[in-house]
Amino acid sequence: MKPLAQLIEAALFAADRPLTLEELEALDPEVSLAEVRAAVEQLRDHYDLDGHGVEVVELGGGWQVVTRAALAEALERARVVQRSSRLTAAMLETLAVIAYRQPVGRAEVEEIRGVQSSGVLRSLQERSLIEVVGRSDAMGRPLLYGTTPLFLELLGLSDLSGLPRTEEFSIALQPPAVEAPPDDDAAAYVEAES
Amino acid sequence: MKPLAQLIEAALFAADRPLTLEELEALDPEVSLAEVRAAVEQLRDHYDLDGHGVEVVELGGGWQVVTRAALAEALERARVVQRSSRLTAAMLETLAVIAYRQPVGRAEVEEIRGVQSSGVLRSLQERSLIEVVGRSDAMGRPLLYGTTPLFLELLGLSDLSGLPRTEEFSIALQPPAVEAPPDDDAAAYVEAES
Amino acid sequence: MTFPVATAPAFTAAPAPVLERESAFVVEVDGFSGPLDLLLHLIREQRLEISDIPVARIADQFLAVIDQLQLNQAADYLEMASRLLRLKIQMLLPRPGTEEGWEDPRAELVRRLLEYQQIKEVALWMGRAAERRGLMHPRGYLPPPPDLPPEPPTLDLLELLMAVDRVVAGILHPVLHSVVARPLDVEGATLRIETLLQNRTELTWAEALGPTPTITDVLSTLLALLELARRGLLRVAQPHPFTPLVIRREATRSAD
Repeated sequence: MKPLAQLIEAALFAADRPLTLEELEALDPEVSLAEVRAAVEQLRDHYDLDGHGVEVVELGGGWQVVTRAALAEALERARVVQRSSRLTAAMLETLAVIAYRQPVGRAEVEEIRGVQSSGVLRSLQERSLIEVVGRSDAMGRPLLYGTTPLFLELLGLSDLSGLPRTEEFSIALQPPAVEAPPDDDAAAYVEAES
Repeated sequence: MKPLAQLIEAALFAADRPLTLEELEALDPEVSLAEVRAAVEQLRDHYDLDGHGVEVVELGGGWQVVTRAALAEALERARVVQRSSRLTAAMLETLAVIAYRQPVGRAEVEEIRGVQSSGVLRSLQERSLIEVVGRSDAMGRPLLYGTTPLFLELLGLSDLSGLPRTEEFSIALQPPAVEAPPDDDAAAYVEAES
Repeated sequence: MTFPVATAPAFTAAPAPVLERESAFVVEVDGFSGPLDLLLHLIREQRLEISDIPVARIADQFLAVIDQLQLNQAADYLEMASRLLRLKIQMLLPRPGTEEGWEDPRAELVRRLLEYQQIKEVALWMGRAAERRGLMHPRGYLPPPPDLPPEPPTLDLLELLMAVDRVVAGILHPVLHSVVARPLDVEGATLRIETLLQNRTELTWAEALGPTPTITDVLSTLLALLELARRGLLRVAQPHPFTPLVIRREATRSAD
């Protein structure tokens, strides 16, 4: 494969978007648009003639490398193209807040996490890990979220009381009505109380 | 190119992570692991012999297609890809301690680095370079950290044995079982922490 | 931030001013990942042996640098500084007659520095490996996945607890205090007082509180009393200073 075709292959592979011939031209200050076009075609022919599993296609003025349509079924079967089953860090954090403080509204989740969380809440709902369990009495009657049976099932718990409560949990993750949290301030508080 | 190599090429192009031989085996119910391995190697050799702009590498326990390092400069210049952000010295040091001493708790990391490390541990977790792998039996049951497959991927290693050999290093990098330096300061530190 | 530190030997007499005047090289504290890093830097710059550190001189140089640190960075550096000063004093103490019985007070520091040096070497190696690896780019554009529902999620307890730790670590302190949730039960207290006052005309504060009151009971009762008093249903009086409160039913309006 010629150096320019090699460079174009790498570019089409690594780019996060289809690339125009002008963008490909920027790869090498010494080449012309015509040379770039010829090299793209060389790459396309090479893929076709050598029986590669990918091909070069032009879509709306941009070039990209895609997997051959005939192979789609096998790829789906092997689940290499599906969305990951792993939860992202943001999802896990949001789930943690909801698990321990449910029922809880978006505003409270966002206050505890310190970031906007509506997208994450939607993803968790899509994955059936949380659901709307009611509405708060607060202004605007916001939705309240809780965890689903699937959540318990994935953790192998029969009910929410099986969630561990480690000593270092701060008050923020204590469910509102439970016994006093074990940090110093709270301990002082409890003493004063009794 | 043989049909299996073609299929594997398509899969490696379509996945957003390195794929294990087992995952690749699922592409075709009729092939054996040995055949998959042979086809991966065939694909790798084909890329090398034909002078492709991409190559097949073994990373983090799986196989991945990546662009050739020699082309990086041209790709960055044409703004096809962005240079990945560098890890800070604090992150690299912390990763070094964890990579060699895992599973390891925060107190030990801080003892060796001589500096408070909770922030950098959090950053490394957020980047999925380390993860919690358990809890210590020590007082307070502190979390223990280990490195992730992404860590290997980041360094271009297929497994931890690719790290520089530990025999050449002093005690700090040996797994703790060898000799625990029971010095007073460290003991006092652990007590204070829990 | 940059700080001047001397390369030249600066022995104990008035070290700091000497350091500033000479300013033969400049130390950027922001560039150090901790006190051991700074210490190692001072040792290397002056081509000293780790195993035989001139503690007095290094301690003074170290102090000169951290003197200008911002407070939020300083804790770990200050701890190291005090350790160095302690060592400096220990080195000045007379040694026992024989060299054999003498244990070098620097041994622990030397061990840590050697350990740390190894860490730095590995970190450097890792940084280079990551950089080499960073030149190889993975697939950038992934076609949108087929329009299927996402894979059934995986989740385990450890992951969740890890997330809990991250959440807890990220919480700002003021938030911690705003969520001490111990709802006041004013309605309950009102009901209790009203019930008591149906059969009697007078109560003491202690009777109104009930047995073993908690602080929320106290607050709830106080609020209930104030509310009932406001509505004219009872009168709260304290006959003399420091005597118990007396709660009296308002005869005129008690019957609705």
